[in-house]
Amino acid sequence: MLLEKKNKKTYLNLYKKLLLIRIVEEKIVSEYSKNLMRCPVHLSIGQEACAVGVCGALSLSDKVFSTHRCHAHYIAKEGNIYKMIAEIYGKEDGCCNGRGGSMHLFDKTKNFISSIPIVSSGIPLSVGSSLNDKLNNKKSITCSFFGDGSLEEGVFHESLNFASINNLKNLFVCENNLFSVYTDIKLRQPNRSFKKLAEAHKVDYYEMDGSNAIEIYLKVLKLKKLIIKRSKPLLLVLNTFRYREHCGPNIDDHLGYRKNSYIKSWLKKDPINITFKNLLKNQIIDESKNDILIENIKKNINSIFLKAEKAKLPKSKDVKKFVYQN
Amino acid sequence: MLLEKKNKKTYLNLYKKLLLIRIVEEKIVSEYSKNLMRCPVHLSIGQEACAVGVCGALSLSDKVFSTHRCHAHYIAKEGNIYKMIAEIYGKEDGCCNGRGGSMHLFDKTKNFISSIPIVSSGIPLSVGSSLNDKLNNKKSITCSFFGDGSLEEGVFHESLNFASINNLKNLFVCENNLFSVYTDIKLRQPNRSFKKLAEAHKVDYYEMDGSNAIEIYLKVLKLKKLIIKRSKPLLLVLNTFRYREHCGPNIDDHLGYRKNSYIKSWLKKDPINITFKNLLKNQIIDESKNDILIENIKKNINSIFLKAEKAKLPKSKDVKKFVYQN
Amino acid sequence: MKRIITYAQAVNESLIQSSKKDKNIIFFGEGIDDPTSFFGTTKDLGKYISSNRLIEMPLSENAITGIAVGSAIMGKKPILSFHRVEFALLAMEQIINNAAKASYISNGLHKVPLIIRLIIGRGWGQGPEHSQSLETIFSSIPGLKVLVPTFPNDAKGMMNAAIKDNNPIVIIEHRYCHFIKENVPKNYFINDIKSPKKIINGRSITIVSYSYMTLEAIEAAEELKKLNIHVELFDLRVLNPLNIESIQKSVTKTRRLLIIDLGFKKFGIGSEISSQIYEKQFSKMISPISRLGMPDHPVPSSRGYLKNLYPNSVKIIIEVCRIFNISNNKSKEIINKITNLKSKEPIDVPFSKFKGPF
Amino acid sequence: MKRIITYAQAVNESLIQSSKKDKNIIFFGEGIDDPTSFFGTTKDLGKYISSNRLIEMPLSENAITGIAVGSAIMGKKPILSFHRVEFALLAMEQIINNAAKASYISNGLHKVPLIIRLIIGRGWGQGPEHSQSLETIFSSIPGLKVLVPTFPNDAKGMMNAAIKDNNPIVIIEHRYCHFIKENVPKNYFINDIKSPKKIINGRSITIVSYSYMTLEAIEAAEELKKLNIHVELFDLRVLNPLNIESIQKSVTKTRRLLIIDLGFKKFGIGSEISSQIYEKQFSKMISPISRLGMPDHPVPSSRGYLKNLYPNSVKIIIEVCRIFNISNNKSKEIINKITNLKSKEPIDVPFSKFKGPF
Ligand SMILES: Cc1ncc(C[n+]2csc(CCOP(=O)(O)OP(=O)(O)O)c2C)c(N)n1
Ligand SMILES: Cc1ncc(C[n+]2csc(CCOP(=O)(O)OP(=O)(O)O)c2C)c(N)n1
Ligand SMILES: [Mg+2]
Ligand SMILES: [Mg+2]
Repeated sequence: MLLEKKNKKTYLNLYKKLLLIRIVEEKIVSEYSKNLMRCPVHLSIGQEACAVGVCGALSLSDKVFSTHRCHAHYIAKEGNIYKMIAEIYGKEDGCCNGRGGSMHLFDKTKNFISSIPIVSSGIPLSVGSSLNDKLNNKKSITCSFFGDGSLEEGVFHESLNFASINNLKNLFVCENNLFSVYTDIKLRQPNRSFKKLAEAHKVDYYEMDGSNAIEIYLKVLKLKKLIIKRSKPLLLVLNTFRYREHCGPNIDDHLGYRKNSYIKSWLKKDPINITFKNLLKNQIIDESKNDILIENIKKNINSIFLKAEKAKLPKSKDVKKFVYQN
Repeated sequence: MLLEKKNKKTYLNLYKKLLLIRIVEEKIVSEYSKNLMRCPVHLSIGQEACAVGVCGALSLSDKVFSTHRCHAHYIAKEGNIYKMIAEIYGKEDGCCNGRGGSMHLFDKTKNFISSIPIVSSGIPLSVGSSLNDKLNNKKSITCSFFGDGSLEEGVFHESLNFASINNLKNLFVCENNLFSVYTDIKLRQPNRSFKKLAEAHKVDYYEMDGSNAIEIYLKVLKLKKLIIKRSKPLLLVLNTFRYREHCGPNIDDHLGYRKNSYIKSWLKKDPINITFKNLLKNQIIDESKNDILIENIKKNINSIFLKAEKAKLPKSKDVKKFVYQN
Repeated sequence: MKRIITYAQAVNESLIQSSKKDKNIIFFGEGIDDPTSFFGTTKDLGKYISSNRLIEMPLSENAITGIAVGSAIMGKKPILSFHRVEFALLAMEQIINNAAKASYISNGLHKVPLIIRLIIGRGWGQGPEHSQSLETIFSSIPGLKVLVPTFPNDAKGMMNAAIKDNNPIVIIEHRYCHFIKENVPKNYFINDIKSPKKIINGRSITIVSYSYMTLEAIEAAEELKKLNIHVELFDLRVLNPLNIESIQKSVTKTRRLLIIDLGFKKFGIGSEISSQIYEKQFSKMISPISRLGMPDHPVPSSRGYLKNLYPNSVKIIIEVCRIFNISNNKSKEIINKITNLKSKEPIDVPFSKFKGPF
Repeated sequence: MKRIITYAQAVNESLIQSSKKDKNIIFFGEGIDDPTSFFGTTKDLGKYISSNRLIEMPLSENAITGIAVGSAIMGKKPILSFHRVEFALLAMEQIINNAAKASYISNGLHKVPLIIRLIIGRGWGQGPEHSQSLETIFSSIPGLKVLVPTFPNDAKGMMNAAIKDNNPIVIIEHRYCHFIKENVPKNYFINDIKSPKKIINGRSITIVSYSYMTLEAIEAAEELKKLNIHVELFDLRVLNPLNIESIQKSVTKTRRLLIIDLGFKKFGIGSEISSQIYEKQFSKMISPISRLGMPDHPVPSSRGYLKNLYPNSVKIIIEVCRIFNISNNKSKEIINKITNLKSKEPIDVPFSKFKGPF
């Protein structure tokens, strides 16, 4: 892939974000067994390019909604990492002050509005956001991420129908990792192109491999323009692969629910690797710079984890606050 | 339309059913203002051919589910008419012993299983029925009727998805009268072929005009075979027209929510008329026989109404029965 | 100057006045702009506000509720109307998880200024799936406010207050209440949405009721005077958060309490109020707290079944007489009179001439 | 011979034995056949029954519930499992309208022999949308039965009974209960699903609790003996239809009552029981009925917030001491002891070594 030199910095930034997500999540993996992060974690390792490519193409004013598997999206939309880690540690400094745990990440200052752990439940919220933009004559778009499982929920269809008839600027991003927990999509959906789902609601459609962040980024730049120009929602399916168990830090492939050949073929396409090689080939990075980059990120992340680990737990007396707004 | 003479009796029967439905419903119209049928009524006048054509092609062992607008389906599946009218009068002899009113008609002896007045809520029930048939290795199919509004409910999609992956023998019949109450489908759904909805779930599809009962009957005979042979669900859309207000006995076109030209074009295609002319042309019926037929049905229906009107109201002491089964 | 309007008109007036004031108010409904305009309550909105603020709702109750929640989080004030409580059952996940908890989970950073109007069907054979009120379900969810205005003045004033509030609010309107008439100021005004309202002063017994049941209670209270029983009647108005301070105070005086649920008696609002009163004033009570409410089964369509089903003024009188140990002899007259009166009205309409829509 | 198994194993045994007996039993679940097999409760089913009776459920909770209702009406006995109560919120319309009312509306001609298993999450930072129990919501619907087995023996015996029953039954299983161990007969047996069970005889005070709260109540009862307070403890077992006869009887003796809700105290099961007891035995009570339960807000994820959140044995002891006016001096010792004991266990797991799945 030939990369334009003038956008060097952008590409490098995408790569940095990929690294950042991977390093944060691998740190979660290595720390999790200490039992100090006492909440479920749904890691995005293997799926980083989707988050990075898509969010890279968004502006600050574009809104993002996510799901139970929200770490990568949060980081890619530049959510505050300390607040994220503190949240996972259940600390007062967390983005939800420890109220949500890993499945409820949000950072309003970055327009990363909400992560909702009930499958598909965040999708209509994202349509509400784009409805407001329409009513307020705003150019920005709203992006919601979700998994292949979401496609089975009725509310997904209802939301697309509404976005379609109201000409809303929604980018619906499905990260298709073929599985809902341990269950193969073959057992959950008929064998048809996802395009048919979009067509059912007269929603635009695009599908691509979810491993190459730069490719995704370049595509989404265009798709975003299309969404704004046509003032129509679009469904983007990114085919991807989850490295670790559905929930938790471990690799669970010994359970045999995914075929070995399938696993192997995906491991060859590691999103970090792909983008690294790409940059290397285009002389945007070299090995030694890369080592330094990784080292720096790791240092930074380690200190964030340390700080979060040491931060205070929320006070139990605060537990009754904000049930209602004044 | 050329009709095969050997099926004369069948065609005549279809016509009789059309008449029966129309006469019953017009009798409801004329009696309703007496305020003795004290429940909402959703009349099918204008849409009779859908019910008659589809149910005509079903066997007794095929199951049917319906909606708030269930009169025609109930009669077409040979539900007991006295029990229907008694139900609408709120009488003890009603098919629900007066518990349901006009929106809950059912006749188990005819495998007319249930009418559910919450939009789309009966669709998954019908999928449960076909699931049982599959588990029990039964050849019969399950048909569910619903309106164009149903297509907007998430549960419609969820149900089609499930029926599709499980290869269930469901005939999903959408009677598309273009309106949900006063609201045009244009304000509720994007302008795309309904076929796209079926394709989204890899469900077979057929669409046709809903005015000609014999045409529908012949088509559904074939579709039913297809469903059984392929062991796959099918969505059939029948385009049709409701003569009267959404709920109640009146004509409400003075309100102007439907275009005059639209109304006129449909009134030209009256389903009773079409079939009558068809039979006339094929010499299966003549004017005088027709008059006698109508006269007889009317007499019969009048006496049914009279009996229902005179029947007893349910006893209030029975109101607590059957909350639970023993 | 008196200006007598119906409850439905009062709601309508609130919606028009509020939405003229606040450009962030938007409306969602199935047939939001149609000729029946939610029983007249959304009538003519389109004349006063721009049509893009009237958002037609496809038959997608779950998504639309979620869309309204999202819109509220992002700064609008959506007002969502359902023709029947039952249709909202499709949206319980959005209501209970997203609407009710967004403020809490975000530690107050998100707010959901959303109104969900639920209309309770009754009469004309609505049947089991068009006549449920289910108010306990909504009231049991922390984070939701639940309002049940009874009278036109409150229909307007509480709606206005709810619209200014920053929380998700379920407003339950009884179809029969839509026809109540009352003097309602024309100008914009706000009523409290925090507490019950004492509507009759009395010393003999405290009665708590809400929504349509308050009308029946008033009728009963009138008659009971003849037996020298002076009811202190509270219109509850707010089911969640439940605030029973004034009721407590009243009970300290009357030492007797009857609560009338609009919905099921079992697991009803009355059971919570009764429990709370006892917790605080057990020793004050001179007779057990009574509850009336819907029996433990669905409401069938036929009027044949309805004879003794809904609580009404007759039942209230009978219950109060039981509490006061009043002999049949003494109470017979007024019970007969009012039973007679009631029996002349059809059992299944809000008033004799009622013809729908339902 | 004793055979100690866990609650999860007991459920599993019931499902296997019942489905071998009755060919009409079918199973629906998301990942019905996956390696975690609903926390072990559906483990190995595929070894005993044909695989087409294990029906994989796409992420379509509403439709699948409706499909199960349809299948039940047409003669099967579906058993539907949800990993969390919250997921069933998507299916409330099917549960409340179709499952609960089909028998009633059809005047008994339809039956819906359906089991809906709902598992309550707790611990390990589940957070506000994975830890609700919401049992009042289900219990308030006539036509549904609601069971809350606490112990392995009941987990098996009540499940077997539920499976033989001809009504839609919601079975609420608490994740913490899944780990309780008990002697459970290997053979097929049926336990009553009509009434509470007295599990401790006593004379001083009646305590009613259910599901996981019963464990806490047992712990409290043990300690209270040391203060010469003899608790009569009932495990409620069945929330709907609510049958409190035996509790009434007990209260006639103890004249004191404490009810512990698993879910919210407000609008909880306790408020209904309290109201009913007072209605029948007002004059018997020598002190006000007490209720414990979850506070009026969501359950946050962080253990920092949990310190005083869930009712537990300590709170029960404190409340009982309050009821008996026991001086701090007297109660201090046992309260300290048990508080100490509790504080050594992590606050957010069922037992120290617990590692999930959650
Ligand atoms: C409505 C609902 N049903 C079930 C669950 C349990 N659950 C959590 S994540 C998940 C898998 C979802 O799969 P997918 O949408 O493909 O996302 P992925 O985990 O693969 O990223 C499930 C079933 C849930 N949270 N919400
Ligand atoms: C879930 C739900 N939402 C709303 C309603 C109110 N309602 C009853 S019938 C109807 C119109 C449905 O339109 P359609 O499905 O096209 O059927 P038609 O009346 O045209 O036959 C509506 C909105 C309902 N019964 N259920
Ligand atoms: Mg997936
Ligand atoms: Mg229609």
